[in-house]
Amino acid sequence: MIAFWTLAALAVTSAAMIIVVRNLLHAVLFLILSFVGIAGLYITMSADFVAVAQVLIYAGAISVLMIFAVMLTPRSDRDNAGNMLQAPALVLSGLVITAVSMVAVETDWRLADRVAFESTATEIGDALVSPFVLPFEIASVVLVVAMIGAIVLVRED
Amino acid sequence: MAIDTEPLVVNIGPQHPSTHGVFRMRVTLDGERITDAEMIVGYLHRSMEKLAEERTWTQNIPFTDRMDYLAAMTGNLSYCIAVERLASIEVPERAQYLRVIFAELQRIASHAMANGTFVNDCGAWQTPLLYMFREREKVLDLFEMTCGARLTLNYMRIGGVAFDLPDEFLPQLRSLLDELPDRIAEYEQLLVDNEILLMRSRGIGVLSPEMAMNSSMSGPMLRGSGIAWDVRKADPYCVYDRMDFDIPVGHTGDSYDRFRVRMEEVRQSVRIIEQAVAQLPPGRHCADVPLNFRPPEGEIYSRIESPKGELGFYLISDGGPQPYRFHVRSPSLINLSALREMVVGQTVADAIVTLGSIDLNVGEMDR
Amino acid sequence: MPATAKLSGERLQERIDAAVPGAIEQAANAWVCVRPEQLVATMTFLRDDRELDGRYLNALSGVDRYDYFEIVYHVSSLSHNHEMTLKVRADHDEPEVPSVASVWRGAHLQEREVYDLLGVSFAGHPKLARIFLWDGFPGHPLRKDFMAMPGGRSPGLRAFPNEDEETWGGEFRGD
Amino acid sequence: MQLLGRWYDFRDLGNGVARLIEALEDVGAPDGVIYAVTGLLGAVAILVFVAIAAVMNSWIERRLIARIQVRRGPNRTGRFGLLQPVADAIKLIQKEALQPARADGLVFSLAPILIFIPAILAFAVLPWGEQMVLADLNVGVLYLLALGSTTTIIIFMAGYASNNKYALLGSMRAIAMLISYELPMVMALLGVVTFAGTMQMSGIVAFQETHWSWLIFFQPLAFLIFLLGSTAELNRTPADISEAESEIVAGFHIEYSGMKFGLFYAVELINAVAVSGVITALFLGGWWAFGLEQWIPGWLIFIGKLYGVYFILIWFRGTLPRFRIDQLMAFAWKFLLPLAIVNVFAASIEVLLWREYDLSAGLVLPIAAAVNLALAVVLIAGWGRVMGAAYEQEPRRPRLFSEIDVPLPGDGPASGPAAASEPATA
Repeated sequence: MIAFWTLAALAVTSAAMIIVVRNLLHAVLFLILSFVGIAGLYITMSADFVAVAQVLIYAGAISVLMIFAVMLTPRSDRDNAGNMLQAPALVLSGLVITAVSMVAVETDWRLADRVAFESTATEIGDALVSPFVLPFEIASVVLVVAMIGAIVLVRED
Repeated sequence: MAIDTEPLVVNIGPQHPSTHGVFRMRVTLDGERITDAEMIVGYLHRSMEKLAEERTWTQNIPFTDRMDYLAAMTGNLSYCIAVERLASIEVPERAQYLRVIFAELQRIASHAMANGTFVNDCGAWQTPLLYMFREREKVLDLFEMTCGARLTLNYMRIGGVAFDLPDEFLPQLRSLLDELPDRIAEYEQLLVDNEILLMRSRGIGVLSPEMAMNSSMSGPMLRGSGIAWDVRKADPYCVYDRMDFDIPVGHTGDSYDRFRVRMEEVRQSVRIIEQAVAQLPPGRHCADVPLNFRPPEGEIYSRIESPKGELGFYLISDGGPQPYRFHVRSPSLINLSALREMVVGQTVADAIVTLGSIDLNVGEMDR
Repeated sequence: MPATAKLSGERLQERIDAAVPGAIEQAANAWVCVRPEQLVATMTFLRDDRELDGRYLNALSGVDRYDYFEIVYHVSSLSHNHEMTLKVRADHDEPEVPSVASVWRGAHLQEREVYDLLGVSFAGHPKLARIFLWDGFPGHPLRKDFMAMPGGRSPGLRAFPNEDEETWGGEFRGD
Repeated sequence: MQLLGRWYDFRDLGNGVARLIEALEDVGAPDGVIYAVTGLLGAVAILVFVAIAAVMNSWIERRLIARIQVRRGPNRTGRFGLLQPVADAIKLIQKEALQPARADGLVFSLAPILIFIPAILAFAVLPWGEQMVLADLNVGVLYLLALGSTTTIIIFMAGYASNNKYALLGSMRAIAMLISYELPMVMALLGVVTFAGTMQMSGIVAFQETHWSWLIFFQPLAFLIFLLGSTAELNRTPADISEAESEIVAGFHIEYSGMKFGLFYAVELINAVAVSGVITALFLGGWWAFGLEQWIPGWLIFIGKLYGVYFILIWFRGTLPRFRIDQLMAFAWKFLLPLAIVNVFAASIEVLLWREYDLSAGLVLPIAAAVNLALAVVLIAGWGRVMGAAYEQEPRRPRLFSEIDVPLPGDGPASGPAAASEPATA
């Protein structure tokens, strides 16, 4: 319980700091901290595979992508300056918050009554290739398409 | 769709592990690629040419030590030969042979240093450098034995050399000559077919033969570009015309070729020393040249093949006790003429390798 | 084994005059002096001519001759293995000569060096800046009047200490 | 040797901990206390080892490299220079911790501290002995990879916060390299995991014990890929481009001085140990050594193997030049990754056949080992030839001329073969 509240506080605070800090690179660093906090939350739920995957993919890979994106932007644009997108963003985030809180309030949360999985990795593996094989494959195809599209876009000729 | 990135201006040097002293190169980078390069020198400028105008002809010899401090012997030699030609001084035969022996020993030491630092610049963490230092150390021991100094030797004199060989010199030289070919073979075995070294230096810093000649390149730079030219053959000084040796010439003019040319030159130097020791005649080691010596009025441009390239002295005498003009054609400076052409378009890492293959010496460059 | 041949000034003059008339100001035994106006044309001819083949610039040096500056070009042919010496003179008060950096890439740094140390400016040089000394260094050290002292004297010794005519050439360094 | 199972059985220190747990349970301590006590005990033991390793490895590395480089290495402080690391540490602590004027202060100071976290966390899942795993995670292998990827972020923090161009170049190189090398390494480990059927470190060691063989024999290709990839992750030659002393001076830690630099230096050594430990556990059987662990404590075997791998890393550093960054990328993407994918395919097919047809391990595994070895040799040689650079064909040895020979322009290329004498030796 202590772990949950600490990690939740960490994740939420750093998420808030992403918005507050002016320096875009600091924002990315806070984002990573937030990711790590969420990974910790997964561990409290005994979802070790998801937690480790969270660190590997989000804290490791996605954030590197973001750092590249930030470093490739000219220095003058590299802060959280106010711009004309403020109002739409406010509306959008308001909607998201409403939706999420409604889900949180409306759902009938039940505590899991069974013990933690023996090994989540095998379960996830089995699930991915037997019941969810179609979504899994579709996701792979979508990613490949995105990758090829990106390559085509940045080709010089 | 090209991504616009900020150009990054990076100063390589003057304090940098790979600039061999205080050479500074200001490069403009696009990512890791160099779009512009500018060399900034002069950090070691001591105005030797002016100082030399205030000192007598003999007093100037120590200055030549301090130009290319990694090859002081050839600096001495070039200056002394220039003065001797200016004043038509006859040098005893034994001195000529001693000069050849020491000049070639110096070439071995200098090339060992050059190749060691070159491979170090390729990223081999100090190891080849320290192996090459082992050989250099033995050469320096021989120098110390003969003239008491290891770096700034001040051994050559106008009219000959300062001291004759000590008794233990020739046996020790013999043992060095016996082991050197094995050592070179060992280094070649370790380095020349090393895949990473090939990847790093093949096609890097390419200098075409036309460009090399037009940029007044000399020494291994010129030979690496495929031009079979060597002052020792073209304009023999001392007794090089009695020596049998080959000029190693590269194929494509890249950094690797220059490295191999230096490697091969060490082997040729061993050959020359072997012959010089075999032919070494008895006799005096220095001609009688008065201390208060004044060359006749006139001017001379005289050059020798130093390890770095063509080391020339343009001396003008007005008949006085000191030179009227003392100009050094320093290969280290002039070999940088084409630096910009060689590094633009490469990455920073390549520029370092290219710079390493030029084998510059800041002492000689800035004088 | 042949040593590098030195082309005599007369021979050079003969050859250059045929291609660039009136370029030679003076021809001496070992060198020729070129008029500054025709320097670049002469040097280009020298470089491209098959017989002279001055494709290699050995050295470019500047000399302060009190009345004028002299820029000395040591040019050689690697193919024919011969060497030529050319000179060009510049006025002492406003020294300027045309740059030959367009003819030989190797002249680039050497002209900068002469500019830095002697103050001779080279017209048409792509980047004429000080090379060894910093910008704003007062004067040009290799000029003979750089360290001028009162009474027109310059430092350095004009004769050896305690030297007289008898010992001249008589005191030997023995071995 | 009837020590097994006693608390003083030094061959497996895990026994002692098990006894302690039993004793605590007898006393009636709550689960939380038992968890905390054993966890702390293990953590302290690992920290002690890490601290000693970090200090001693600098001596070991310097001495070994000195031997490689025909030098003597530190030999003045203490016997054999053993106190040299202590002297270094004292010097580093005394030095002023400089901080560039326009550095990003907090990030600059945090980076050397944070970089310790993944380095030490990696030790938690290493199987030191049969029962000596501090945290025997189900996803141990994945956990190690995740830690490796976070290190890079911290390196980037250090490089960015220093406000130095060399540091920035170094950290960008580090990130680019991470992206490239993560994939082949994951793929290489996938082969191992496929064979072992688990991602648990102790499970992988147990697999090797059960089948009486090390995984390096089943997965030689994966071993090589992982070894080369880990040099990149460790920033060691031939892949030390993010530090590259001769190019960008020291890369990301160029601006760090004093103990902040000392921390980076220590982490470098600790990481080398951690990676050596991972390679030991995954490919070299961990604490298991063909029955030798009956006589020698398993953790000593583990540490011995670990230092064997570490020696290989030092050897690399002492002998190899450095790649250029694009060559390193190309090596990862064009060479290691395809090979790793092929390796995963081969491993999957073998395991599938084995499990599906319920063949006996004694039959399948030797065949798989032979097939994979052949595959590794063929792939490396064949792919190397396909990807080989054009310069392979170019002559390397300089031509030798006995006379000067410079043709006039238009008179053909310098030096016909007639003029050049053939070199005496090949």
